Amino acid sequence: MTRMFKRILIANRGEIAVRVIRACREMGIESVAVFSDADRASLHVREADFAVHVGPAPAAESYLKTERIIDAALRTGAEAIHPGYGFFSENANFARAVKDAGLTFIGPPASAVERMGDKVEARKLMAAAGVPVVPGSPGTLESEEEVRAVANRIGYPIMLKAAAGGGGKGMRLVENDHDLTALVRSVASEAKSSFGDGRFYVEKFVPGPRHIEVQVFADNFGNTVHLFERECSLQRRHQKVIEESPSPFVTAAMRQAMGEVAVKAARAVDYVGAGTVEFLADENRNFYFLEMNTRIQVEHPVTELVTGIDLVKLQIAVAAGQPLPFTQAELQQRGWALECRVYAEDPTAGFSPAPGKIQTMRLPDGPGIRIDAGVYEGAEVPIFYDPMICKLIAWGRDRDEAIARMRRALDEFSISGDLVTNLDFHRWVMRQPLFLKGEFDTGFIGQHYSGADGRVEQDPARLAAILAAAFLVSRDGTQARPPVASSAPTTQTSAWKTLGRIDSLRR
Amino acid sequence: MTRMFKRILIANRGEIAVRVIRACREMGIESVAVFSDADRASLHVREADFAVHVGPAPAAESYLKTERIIDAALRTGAEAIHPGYGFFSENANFARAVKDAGLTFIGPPASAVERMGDKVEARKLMAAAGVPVVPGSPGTLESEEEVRAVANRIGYPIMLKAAAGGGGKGMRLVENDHDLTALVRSVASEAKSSFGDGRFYVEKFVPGPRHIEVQVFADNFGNTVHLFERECSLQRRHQKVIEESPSPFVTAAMRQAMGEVAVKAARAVDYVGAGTVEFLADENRNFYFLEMNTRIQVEHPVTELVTGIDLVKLQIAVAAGQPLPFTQAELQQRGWALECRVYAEDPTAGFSPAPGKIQTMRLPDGPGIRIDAGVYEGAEVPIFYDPMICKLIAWGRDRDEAIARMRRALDEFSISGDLVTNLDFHRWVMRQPLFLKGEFDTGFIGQHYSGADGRVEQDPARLAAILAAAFLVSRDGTQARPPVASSAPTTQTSAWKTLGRIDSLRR
Amino acid sequence: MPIRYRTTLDGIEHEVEIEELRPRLYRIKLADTAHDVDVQPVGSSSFSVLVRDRSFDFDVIRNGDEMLVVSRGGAVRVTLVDPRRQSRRAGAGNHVQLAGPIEVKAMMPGRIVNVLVKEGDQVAHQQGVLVVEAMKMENEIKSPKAGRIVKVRVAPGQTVERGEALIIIE
Amino acid sequence: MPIRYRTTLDGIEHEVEIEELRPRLYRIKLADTAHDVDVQPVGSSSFSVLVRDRSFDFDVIRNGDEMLVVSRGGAVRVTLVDPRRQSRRAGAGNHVQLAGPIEVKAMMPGRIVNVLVKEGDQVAHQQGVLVVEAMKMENEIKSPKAGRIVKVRVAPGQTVERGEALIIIE
Repeated sequence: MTRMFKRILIANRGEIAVRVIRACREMGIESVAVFSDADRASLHVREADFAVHVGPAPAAESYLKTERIIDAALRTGAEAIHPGYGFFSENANFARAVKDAGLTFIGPPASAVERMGDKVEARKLMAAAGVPVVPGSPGTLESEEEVRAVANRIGYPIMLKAAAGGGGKGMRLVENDHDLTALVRSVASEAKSSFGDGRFYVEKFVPGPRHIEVQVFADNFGNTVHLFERECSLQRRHQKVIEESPSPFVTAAMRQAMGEVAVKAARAVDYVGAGTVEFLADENRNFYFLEMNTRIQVEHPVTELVTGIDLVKLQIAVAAGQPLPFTQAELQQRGWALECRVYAEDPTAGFSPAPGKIQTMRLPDGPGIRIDAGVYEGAEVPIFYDPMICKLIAWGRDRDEAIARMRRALDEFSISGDLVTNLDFHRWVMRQPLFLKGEFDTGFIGQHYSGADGRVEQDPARLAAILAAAFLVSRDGTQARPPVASSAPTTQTSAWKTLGRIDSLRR
Repeated sequence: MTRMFKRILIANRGEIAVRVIRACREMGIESVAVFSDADRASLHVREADFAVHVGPAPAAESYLKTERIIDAALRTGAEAIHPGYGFFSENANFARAVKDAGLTFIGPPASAVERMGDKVEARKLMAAAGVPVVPGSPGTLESEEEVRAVANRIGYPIMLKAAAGGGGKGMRLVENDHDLTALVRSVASEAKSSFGDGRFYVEKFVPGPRHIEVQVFADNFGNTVHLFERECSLQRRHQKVIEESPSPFVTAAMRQAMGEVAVKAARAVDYVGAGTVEFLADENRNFYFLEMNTRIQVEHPVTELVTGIDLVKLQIAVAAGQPLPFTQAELQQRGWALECRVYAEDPTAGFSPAPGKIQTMRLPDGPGIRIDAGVYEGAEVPIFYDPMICKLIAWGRDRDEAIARMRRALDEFSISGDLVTNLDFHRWVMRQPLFLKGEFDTGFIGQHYSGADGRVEQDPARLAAILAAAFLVSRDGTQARPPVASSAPTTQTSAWKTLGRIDSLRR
Repeated sequence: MPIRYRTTLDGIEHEVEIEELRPRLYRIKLADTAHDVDVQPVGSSSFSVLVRDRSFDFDVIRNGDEMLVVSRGGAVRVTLVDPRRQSRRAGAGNHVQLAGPIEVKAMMPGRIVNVLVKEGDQVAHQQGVLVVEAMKMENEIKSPKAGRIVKVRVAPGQTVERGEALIIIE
Repeated sequence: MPIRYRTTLDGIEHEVEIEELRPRLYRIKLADTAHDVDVQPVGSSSFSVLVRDRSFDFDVIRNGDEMLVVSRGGAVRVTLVDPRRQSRRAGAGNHVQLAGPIEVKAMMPGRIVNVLVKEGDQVAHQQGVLVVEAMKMENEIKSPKAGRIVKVRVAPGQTVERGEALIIIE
């Protein structure tokens, strides 16, 4: 039996920091939180056994200060650092600095992070390892002519992608030769200005693609397994917002093929720990390597619910030198799980962030419902970071039951205060016939969501609503509040947002 | 496909009413709550689609008024009535009245309720069906001489049990012939005064028994299955307080044998719906039929978590005439689940009820945690009913993980106000070496729990505690509060209780 | 004694008469039909409401006379105006707050990516005026009213703090 | 300016000196050692407290000078007395409220199952005096102090309401 860590520092914040703290507590390991000025009262600080201040609110001056994070670990006697997702999670330099300080980085080796971090190199490497990649340029391109040559070979439409891009940035769709000149110039300049790396490459455009990923796990003894797929096609602003496992699109044969390919991809970079191999799938169920995320994903709970494996505890165990406690054959999917990411954002205003203070919050619970939250009632969703409130996860014996439970849980979920949430958006998705049939691709939200609620009230509800309003008026007096002008809206705010904000002002 | 109900009335309150409402909502069925004067603001009223007032606070004048419950169902157009547990759940007359009103009773046929309701008849019936029963009298006894004859046949110690008893009442342990006369007289008189039925019977006393039960389910088409066992030996005041599934005591062979016997028991009374066959097991893993509960049990969630089956939704589906959607062979146990019943009661004062208003409540969540609650922050736990606050349920891949998660969740759980909870008691159990080893019987709590907390604070925690106290004093002023005398404690109250109560007075 | 309100429900006006029969029980008359309604507060701005056996659970978010009433079924916008008060506020319509010069302020810290207007420009209601990057996302800021740009206080590349005035529209 | 308190921590007395260095940062001296402590309110009676990098999350339940401070690790009982105030309250010890006649009251509605004492009996502290059945459970009610039973107001079989005086002990 290997020695387990006594204390772990979590170089992150929000729900993932709380998630890792919980894993530590269940393993009898003490947790060290770090926090910026904006996070003194945050849930991860409250829940951790230790907490160290690491700087001002902007992440670049606190959560992304390598030396401060490592100093905090050394000072509190932490033996290992868990990076969560985002921040330092895919930063090879940080992983090396942690190792150089005599600590354990809970993640893959720096070399694997690095090799998967460069998208063009990763493409080459995967193609060489026999992993299917989207047809395109073998490496980066420099000139319009090179691009045109590739385009003529693979055919339009094509995608121009910045080598250092990601999250939907640094990408251009080129429909035909006519647009090529302008778009090459545009992507090259954006790549340079946004990422400081002007390189780009070309891939054939896959129409109506599904985004499907495979969870992999490897230990230090050469065991590499996959924990099946996650369906992540529901995206807004090129960011995932609802995930599920299994995918309603994946057949048993496709599942096995994707799993084998994902394991191959991980082995090709001598991977250790939790990782995710992302694929694009076309309508014919061809799938192509997109990228590998060398960290725990936001959407890991859906895999946990269908496999029964606690991925975060397993990350810690593997980092401490333990072998995987199961073989591929012992893993199985049971039932169906869905995750809704609940954000402080305004779906009726292009999903723009709308953080603020949570005045009241009633979380759902009961059968099949899990919540991974990073906030509490009375907490502030800070404006400086990703405005996630919590992840709402539902499990069912089959997809229909999982959706029914999610719908039920969303209806129970109430939150109010100086912020807007995307709960109504999730309620809308859970009632869409195409979603219920499992027929959607990455363009679904853009094509079908208009921001309108669409639900109609029954008559007694209207009466009751008037009464609730009248009760409030008669209890609190009929004084009119100050007009709205003093906080003139700067974007097209929803009524929710405006009212929420103003409501909070008078408390 | 059979026709599903459009609307169901739930003839209950608290967490089980909320649990049934959730099942209805997930099935697209409207729910009708009933409430007494004490429950107007209760969670089940808030969560239901309809709510009907049925009388004053005492259950006998509201929840137990057959005609009012049935009137409420007819008036709101409910087609079926779910009785929950307690109240009308094992009342054959109520089941008949429901049927006579043209409604469906979501539970077994009245005849099965009746045959299992009489303990002596049930014993006879089970013995005849080949179900092992504790050695004892074949039927009820009348005189001391009859008792002595049985005792001489089966040997001391013996248990005298009132035929109509239950929940630990109407039972006497007779260690030897010398005590027989007095104890026969005592149990006969208690049986008469408490249950209005002076009959009693004799069973051999099983020392250090385990209380293990098997969940069964049957449909209207002759399919009867079991969903494995629950371990319910942890009891205080002869009432279960912590349950788990599987049982750490049960071997695969014993599990199969118990399951088969339980199915046999259910078939013997032509059972339909969800039921539980309770067994006593001795240290040699002999098991004996104790009784059959002809309803859903409080502890049903542990079975749901290990089998993946939603028992309440299945009750509704079977009552609507659907067949069981699985066979015995398709059922399997996965992982381990534990349930802690969180009560408003004072463990340091003999677990006496200590209901009151919940001022603040922070519920745990995260991986493997489920909460079935009947209250919300700001709600009152009424003094008139069972003072359960919620059920905290943890799932893990194995027993160790389930316990670790339960311990973690208990540590996250905070509740304060004008009530006392048994959270500290659960925290204590989850750290007991014998419990961790699975070595306990129904006498465990009585033998090992002293009411002392036993946890020691570290030094920095003491400093921090002083500071938190000082902060509160400096913020709220140093005015001493009125002395305690005006609410003189009537039982040996814990500090928690006293402080909690007084604290609430000044708000 | 019943109180009369002029109520607007999802944009449609009604006369409503509300009478407290006894604590928490109200009689409400709407379009000549009376209903008895049981209102139970269950939190600072939460109410359990029973009407004809139907149970509703509402969070009410109030902005003066206007209220957003949120329930499981969705949200209803309700305006309640006491006619005796209304005369005093005559002319104070919904858009009064948008008359006169308005400062468009930053709702969160960010970086100005693009300024789409210049001083002197006429802009329409909801026309885009600025692009701000915040939290890795670009947000187009739209004009809250039709008017003329009288001042542009920011330039592309500049970082701004929450609440900072960006543009003034007259 | 530091404030001195006499503090009792789980029954042991200490002198403690507390100084606010700046909002939410306190210096605390206990047994001649000083510690800087960061206190952040996170709810009406909840606090996040950092001491030497350790993080604690407390709910504080206050009863005058006495506080029950509850955290993940367990509960600590803290008494804080300002010595300048203490002289005024001299003699007001912990048990003052139990002097004189005390009414033992019903904590919940129930039925009297048994009365274990009669008028004139001497009872010890914590001696059982009554058995009450409430919510299907029998509860033995114990004497809150040593004394003499001056009045028994109930008899077996009688039902009682919450708050009803059952017995008076002198």
